[in-house]
Amino acid sequence: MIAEITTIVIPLILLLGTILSYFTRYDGKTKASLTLIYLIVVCWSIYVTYLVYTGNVIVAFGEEFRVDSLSALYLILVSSIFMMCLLYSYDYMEQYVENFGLNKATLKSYYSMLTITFLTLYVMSISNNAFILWVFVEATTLTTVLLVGYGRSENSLEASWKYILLCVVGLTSALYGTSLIYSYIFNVTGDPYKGLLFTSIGKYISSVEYETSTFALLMIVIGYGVKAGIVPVHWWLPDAYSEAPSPISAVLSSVVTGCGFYAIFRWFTILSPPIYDSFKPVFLAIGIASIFIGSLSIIGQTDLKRALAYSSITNMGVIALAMAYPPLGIAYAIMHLFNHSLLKATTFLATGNLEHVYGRRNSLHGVIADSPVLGFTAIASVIALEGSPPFSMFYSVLGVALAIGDIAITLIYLIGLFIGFIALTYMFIETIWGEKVNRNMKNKCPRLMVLTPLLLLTLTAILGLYISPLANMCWRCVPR
Amino acid sequence: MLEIIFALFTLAALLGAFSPSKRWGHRISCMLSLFASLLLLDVSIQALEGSPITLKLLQGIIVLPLEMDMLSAFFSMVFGIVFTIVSLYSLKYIEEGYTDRGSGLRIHALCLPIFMASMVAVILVRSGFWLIFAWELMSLSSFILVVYEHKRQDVRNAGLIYFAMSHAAAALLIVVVLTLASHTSPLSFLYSSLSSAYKSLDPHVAMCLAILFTIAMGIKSGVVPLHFWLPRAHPAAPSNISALLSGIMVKTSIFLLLYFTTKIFYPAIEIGALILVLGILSILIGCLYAVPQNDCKVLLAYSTIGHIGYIWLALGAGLMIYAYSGQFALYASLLISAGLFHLMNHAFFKSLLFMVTGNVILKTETRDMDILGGLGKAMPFTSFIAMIGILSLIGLPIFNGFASKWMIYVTGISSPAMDHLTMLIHLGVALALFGGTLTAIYSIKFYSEIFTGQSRVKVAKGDVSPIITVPEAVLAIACIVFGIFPGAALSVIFKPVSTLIPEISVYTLAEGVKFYLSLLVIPSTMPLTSVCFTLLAVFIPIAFGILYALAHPLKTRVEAPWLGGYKFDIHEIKFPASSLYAGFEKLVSPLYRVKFPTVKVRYPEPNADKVLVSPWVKLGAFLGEVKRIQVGRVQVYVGVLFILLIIVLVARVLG
Amino acid sequence: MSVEIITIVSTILGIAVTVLLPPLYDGIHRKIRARIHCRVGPPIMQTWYDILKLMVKQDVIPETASKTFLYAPSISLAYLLLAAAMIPIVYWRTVFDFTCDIILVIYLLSSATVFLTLGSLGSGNIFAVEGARRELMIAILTELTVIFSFIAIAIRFNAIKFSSIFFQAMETYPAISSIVASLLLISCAYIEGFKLPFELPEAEPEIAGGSVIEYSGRRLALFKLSIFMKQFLLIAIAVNVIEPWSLSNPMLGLIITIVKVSIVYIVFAIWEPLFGRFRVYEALRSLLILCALSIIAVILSLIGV
Amino acid sequence: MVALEHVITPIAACMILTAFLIVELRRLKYSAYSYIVQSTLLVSIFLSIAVLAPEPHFYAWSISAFITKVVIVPWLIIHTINKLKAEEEEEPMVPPILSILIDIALIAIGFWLGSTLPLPITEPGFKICMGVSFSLFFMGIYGMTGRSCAIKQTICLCHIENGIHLMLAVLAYASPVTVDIGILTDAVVAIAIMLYLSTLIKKVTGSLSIYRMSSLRW
Repeated sequence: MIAEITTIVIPLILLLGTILSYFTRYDGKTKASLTLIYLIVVCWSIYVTYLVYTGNVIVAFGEEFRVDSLSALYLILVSSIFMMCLLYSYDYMEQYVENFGLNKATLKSYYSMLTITFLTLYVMSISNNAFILWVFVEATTLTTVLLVGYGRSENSLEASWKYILLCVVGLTSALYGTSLIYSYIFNVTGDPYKGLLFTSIGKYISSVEYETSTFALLMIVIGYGVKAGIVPVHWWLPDAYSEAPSPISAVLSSVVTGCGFYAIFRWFTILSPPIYDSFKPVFLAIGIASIFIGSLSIIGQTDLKRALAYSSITNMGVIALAMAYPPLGIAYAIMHLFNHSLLKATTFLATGNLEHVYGRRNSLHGVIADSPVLGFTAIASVIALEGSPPFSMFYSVLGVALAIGDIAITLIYLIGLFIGFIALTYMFIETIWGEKVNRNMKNKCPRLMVLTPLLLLTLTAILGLYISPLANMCWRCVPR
Repeated sequence: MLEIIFALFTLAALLGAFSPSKRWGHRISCMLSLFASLLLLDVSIQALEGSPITLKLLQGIIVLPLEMDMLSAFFSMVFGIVFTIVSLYSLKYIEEGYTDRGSGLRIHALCLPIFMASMVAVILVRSGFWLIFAWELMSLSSFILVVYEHKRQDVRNAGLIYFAMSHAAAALLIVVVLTLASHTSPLSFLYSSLSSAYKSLDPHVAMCLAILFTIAMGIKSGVVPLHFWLPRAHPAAPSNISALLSGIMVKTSIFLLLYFTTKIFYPAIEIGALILVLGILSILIGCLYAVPQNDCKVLLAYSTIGHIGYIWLALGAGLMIYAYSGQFALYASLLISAGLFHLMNHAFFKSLLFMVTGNVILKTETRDMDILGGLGKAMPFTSFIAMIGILSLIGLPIFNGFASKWMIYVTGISSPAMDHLTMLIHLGVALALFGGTLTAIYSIKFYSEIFTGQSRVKVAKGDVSPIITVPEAVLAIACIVFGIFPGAALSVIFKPVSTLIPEISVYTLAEGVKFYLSLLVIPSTMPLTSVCFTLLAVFIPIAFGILYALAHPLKTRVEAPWLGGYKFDIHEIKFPASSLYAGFEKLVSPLYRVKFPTVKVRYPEPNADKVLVSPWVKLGAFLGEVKRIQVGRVQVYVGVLFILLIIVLVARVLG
Repeated sequence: MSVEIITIVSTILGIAVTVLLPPLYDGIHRKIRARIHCRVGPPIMQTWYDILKLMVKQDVIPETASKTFLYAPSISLAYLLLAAAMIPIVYWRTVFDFTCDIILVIYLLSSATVFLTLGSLGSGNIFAVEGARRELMIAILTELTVIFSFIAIAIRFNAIKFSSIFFQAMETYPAISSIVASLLLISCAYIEGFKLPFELPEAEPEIAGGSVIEYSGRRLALFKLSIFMKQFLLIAIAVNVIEPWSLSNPMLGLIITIVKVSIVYIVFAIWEPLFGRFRVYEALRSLLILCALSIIAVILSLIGV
Repeated sequence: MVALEHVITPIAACMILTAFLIVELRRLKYSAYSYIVQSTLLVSIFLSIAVLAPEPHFYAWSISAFITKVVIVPWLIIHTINKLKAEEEEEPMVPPILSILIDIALIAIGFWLGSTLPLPITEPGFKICMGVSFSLFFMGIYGMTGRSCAIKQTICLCHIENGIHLMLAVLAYASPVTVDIGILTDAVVAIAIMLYLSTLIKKVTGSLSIYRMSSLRW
């Protein structure tokens, strides 16, 4: 029963939401029903997560769909962030379309695309099929690309073009790797389903020739890496993040980018040590490269959202670096993904508030004098994002260092983080504090928009003070 | 008890931040902090009397063990005293001085208790994980407090540099703790496990870790050449926060240094020598740079660097001697005691002086000694307290600064023969003595430029509110009491030291101190050759009393000062602080690398900026150009991806 | 007579000498200087007469004066008296005999300077401030010299308390390092006595008395006495290090010390008229030579010469 | 029975030829027509495998490929071209001679990879298919890098999709039909979205040149 609801009813409900929002008039009723739909999904995700936390695994359609700890974590992450972004979008998008001279009625397509993105991410996270996973990772790109270009301005179109081109081309590499492994396992076992499901790939992958499997996995890493935004294939990320509407930036930076790493986790948590070990140098290299390129690129930025986007690259690098140190590293990588998603979404929403209020994203000063709450939220979320206690990011930043356990690499890792930290903090200090230069608050910030980032921030603070459930879940994702 | 203290601090923060009236919230926050500090003091005194407290909160890997052993208890005692005073002081100070700020009071009410609690936590936790937690929290909360007046660009810059430096220290601390933790099995962050992990490490790695740790602590202590944040952050902060930063926060790192080098690492001569050399450098640079400053808080900040140098000198020498040979443990423990004693005294008089500066700022709203002056008449009580403060700072006999400095000199000079190492210690002592002279010079400048002479700012008569001055008076009394009865303090300090250096018992220390430092303790029998410090303390006041009575004039007449017959407006001929020691400054200007006489407001230490800050900023800006690989053409991006794929495929085919 | 009683007596004797003799030496100084100037000059007791006269005069206090102005002379004199009690002037040990008393003495001597300048600064007179700052700047460098000289002596005799230094000095021959250090101490004493060319803080023609400009009456007497005493104490230490053998007996020590110090003062008096006043920066720069010499003294003592 | 590889080789040769045409033809419509030809050839490869191998799975593959690649995608492309009245592509970034040389080099690399890359297939016809697939893939990506026109880039993407589809069919022909449907749906949707974006770009910037769109950088 639970399996059916999880795999059929909830996606259907989301599909209903998509259709409903597209074909009905954009008004209060639609908003309410959408909120209700999202709420149902959130509640169900929480329930499913609870079930998984207590030791159950939800399986449906002959293991085509399977909710284990990793899925549950991602599920709850996705649903909470979408809920917040939906609530945030109501007020934000109305102003946004006004700014770009669009009709308010077109917003129905926005909500419909948002919901279908939710659907794709939902299905992706419960899928146990390697190909279906790929299909839905690709689908997240396709559903979000029009959202990135929602403003229909030259910049946003440019960003979305880069986004779709790079992701679609890059992801083919992952498809190639997946098919290669499938083909080998099919040849060995003769069963068309053995090479399909992660649970059985894990059993048979050792029968695949070592060189081939590492090659195929390398292709997978590159492919999903494009999605995850790790150096050297991170190009689309700063553009798309900075040009998208803020709730979409939040979704992109947290769960959509995260799904690249989700797929990598899926693949790498089923591997046995000899294959995994050959990937340590790869993860180490891309991790360090991403950390440094991300951090250094923040220096001298003026656009807040662009700086945050580069910070995402840094954090993706942290995750990649952590992957180089299994098994502890994987657990902390998952935890870092979770924390980073929550906090990056918070930060983008908080920055979105500033954008909403002042109508621009650069050369702001003295925000806190205009609105203490907005200023506090922005600065607190940035500081939390950099791994200060008592927020949950602190644990994963430390945990990654713990997993590394080597002086030189730890030092490099921390130096990289440090650079990004200083650069980003500097930007936000200058923005939030200081003498007020811009006296023209264009808009008031609606209460819901103020509340959503604060709510997420509180959530991470609570997580930070009571980390053990998250830690347990992350630890359970790692094969022993 | 400990959890109650932390709970009180937390409650103070929450009530302060979220109470409906921000003024009352602030008051409640300060009062609760006061109670918590008093409780801390009480607990620490109990612990010093022999009932150490251990406590374990939470479970699993992140178990939170709190322990108040002798060393922590000693630090807690110092912290408790200063916290009590500062909480009381903040109550009125922030309200009076910083009323125009919107959410400032709330931020202050939120962060002050957190700052205090995190500093206490740093010295009480016994788990590396929670150490980092508390450390980061300390950096964060203090950063927010430092940029309290964030509208000013210099304050923000100072705050950022401070935050960056404390984060750098945290990063190094993380490296050390987590590298150690990753060598424990099963995984554990407890200090005991870290200690055994350290002992199992390769000696080179171990040495590397110890050096990294020392550097981390050096950053937080502000020893030269890692000090450049300190003369910015201290002046930028409100005075009560400066008092906490200078009086307490820099001491947390000294606690960790002492604790880690003795209990977790094994003693190493190199580390001791490193600490010693950093200490000597700090004394020299700190004192030299304090002399030309005309901003009184910058002056005090440099003075802090100098005094931290004294403490590091003593601890470094002690650790070095201890590592050299266990048979010199007595010397080592005496040096460490001297260092701890100076630490305590410095906490008292430096926070006192910063609070006094706060009084001055409240009245005049300036820190510029060029235009200050003559406040002795307007604020008699403040000036009296300031006098006690600077006499302690200089270390004149019968004030506490003397007792501890003298103990450092004596134990340093009488350290046993250890090849070249002894010479290093002796050199350190000689330079420390010279530093003492410089201390006198800048202290006199501080006092005389603020409290004597004439002022260019108009000051209303009447001292600041007694809620502000009475706490200061308490500290001033403490300065004198510990100056006259250093034995009382030492008997407390010996307990932690004897737990650090197990060869030496409290009794041996007391005997040693009687032998080497007959001046400081009250011996049970008083042979002629061993005159106690109290006698000294009695001699000077009596002599003074007699002489004062002698000097008391038969008849007094009050006249205008004689200015060579000219009629000046007295306010126009104030001697500016920035040229008070112009000749000397010119003489040593190669050391400063600045032109003298120079501009009105002197930035702290252009040298350090040139050498220590700007290269990094330039390097950062240069490396930041890396972002130009983001060329903006999608063709290039796809091309990179293309080449990457071809490389991987071809590499696969070729094996 | 037991050692204790000798010690007590010699300590009291030392204090008495320190209080009584310096004004007398100043008188000698003035007399000799006058003779060199082809003047008759005041009687040798003139400085004492001046002090006694000041003791009965009315005190004029500037309205800008702060409390430090009032207390400073007495406090500095108190510190110097304690120093006098601790320095072996006529006998190789004193009542206050403990480890590392030399550092305490350094501190006591500089405390006197600190309070004297605080007193001047407290007067609120710009000339006094000028005098005090000159005094302080000179003091930085002379203190450095004094510290290093003391350290050179301490290293030479491998002891850090006066009694053992003098005890050993009586047993051994004088070394170059300790003699250099002593000569440096004497030079510092000369400078601290504000004699030409270092008469900067008081500089009558220029800043009208400088640091003492506002002092009058009894306070002026104490102030003057403090300066004399500090100078005397430094000289006493130095000459005793050069010639320590007379310290074995207090009576002999008393006589010989007076003779030795007299010689030094006579040299001072002959030396002084040769110079005009330095400018401040010149004075400071020339003091650097002393600092360098003191470091050389330390190095000499380290290599055992 | 005719050996599979004998049937596939000429078809493969034709596909390479169409690939040339797709990438090099300056007129967008001709490019699109060549694409239709190529897709038809792709379907014929599937059919010939289905008949000759014999692998019944490939009937499904050929049907799905026909529907999407021969019918839907070309219709979308030609419709957009008509709507935007885009005759010629925007100025290419590589001179034609060099471009042809690069094409040849890429085809060589593709075939070399297809023949030497260790794969779990033994059938020589499949190996040729792999070579074709790599060549299509590389030329498609090259087309994206070397061309500036938005629609041309989209056609190149379709081209890549053809290569991928061929590769998928060879390697994972046994997989359930849902996988195939999912992947094809993605492909079609991606192309539709790109075409939609192209129209938007034309509307907003007045041209289809992607090369000019480089205001977002560092």
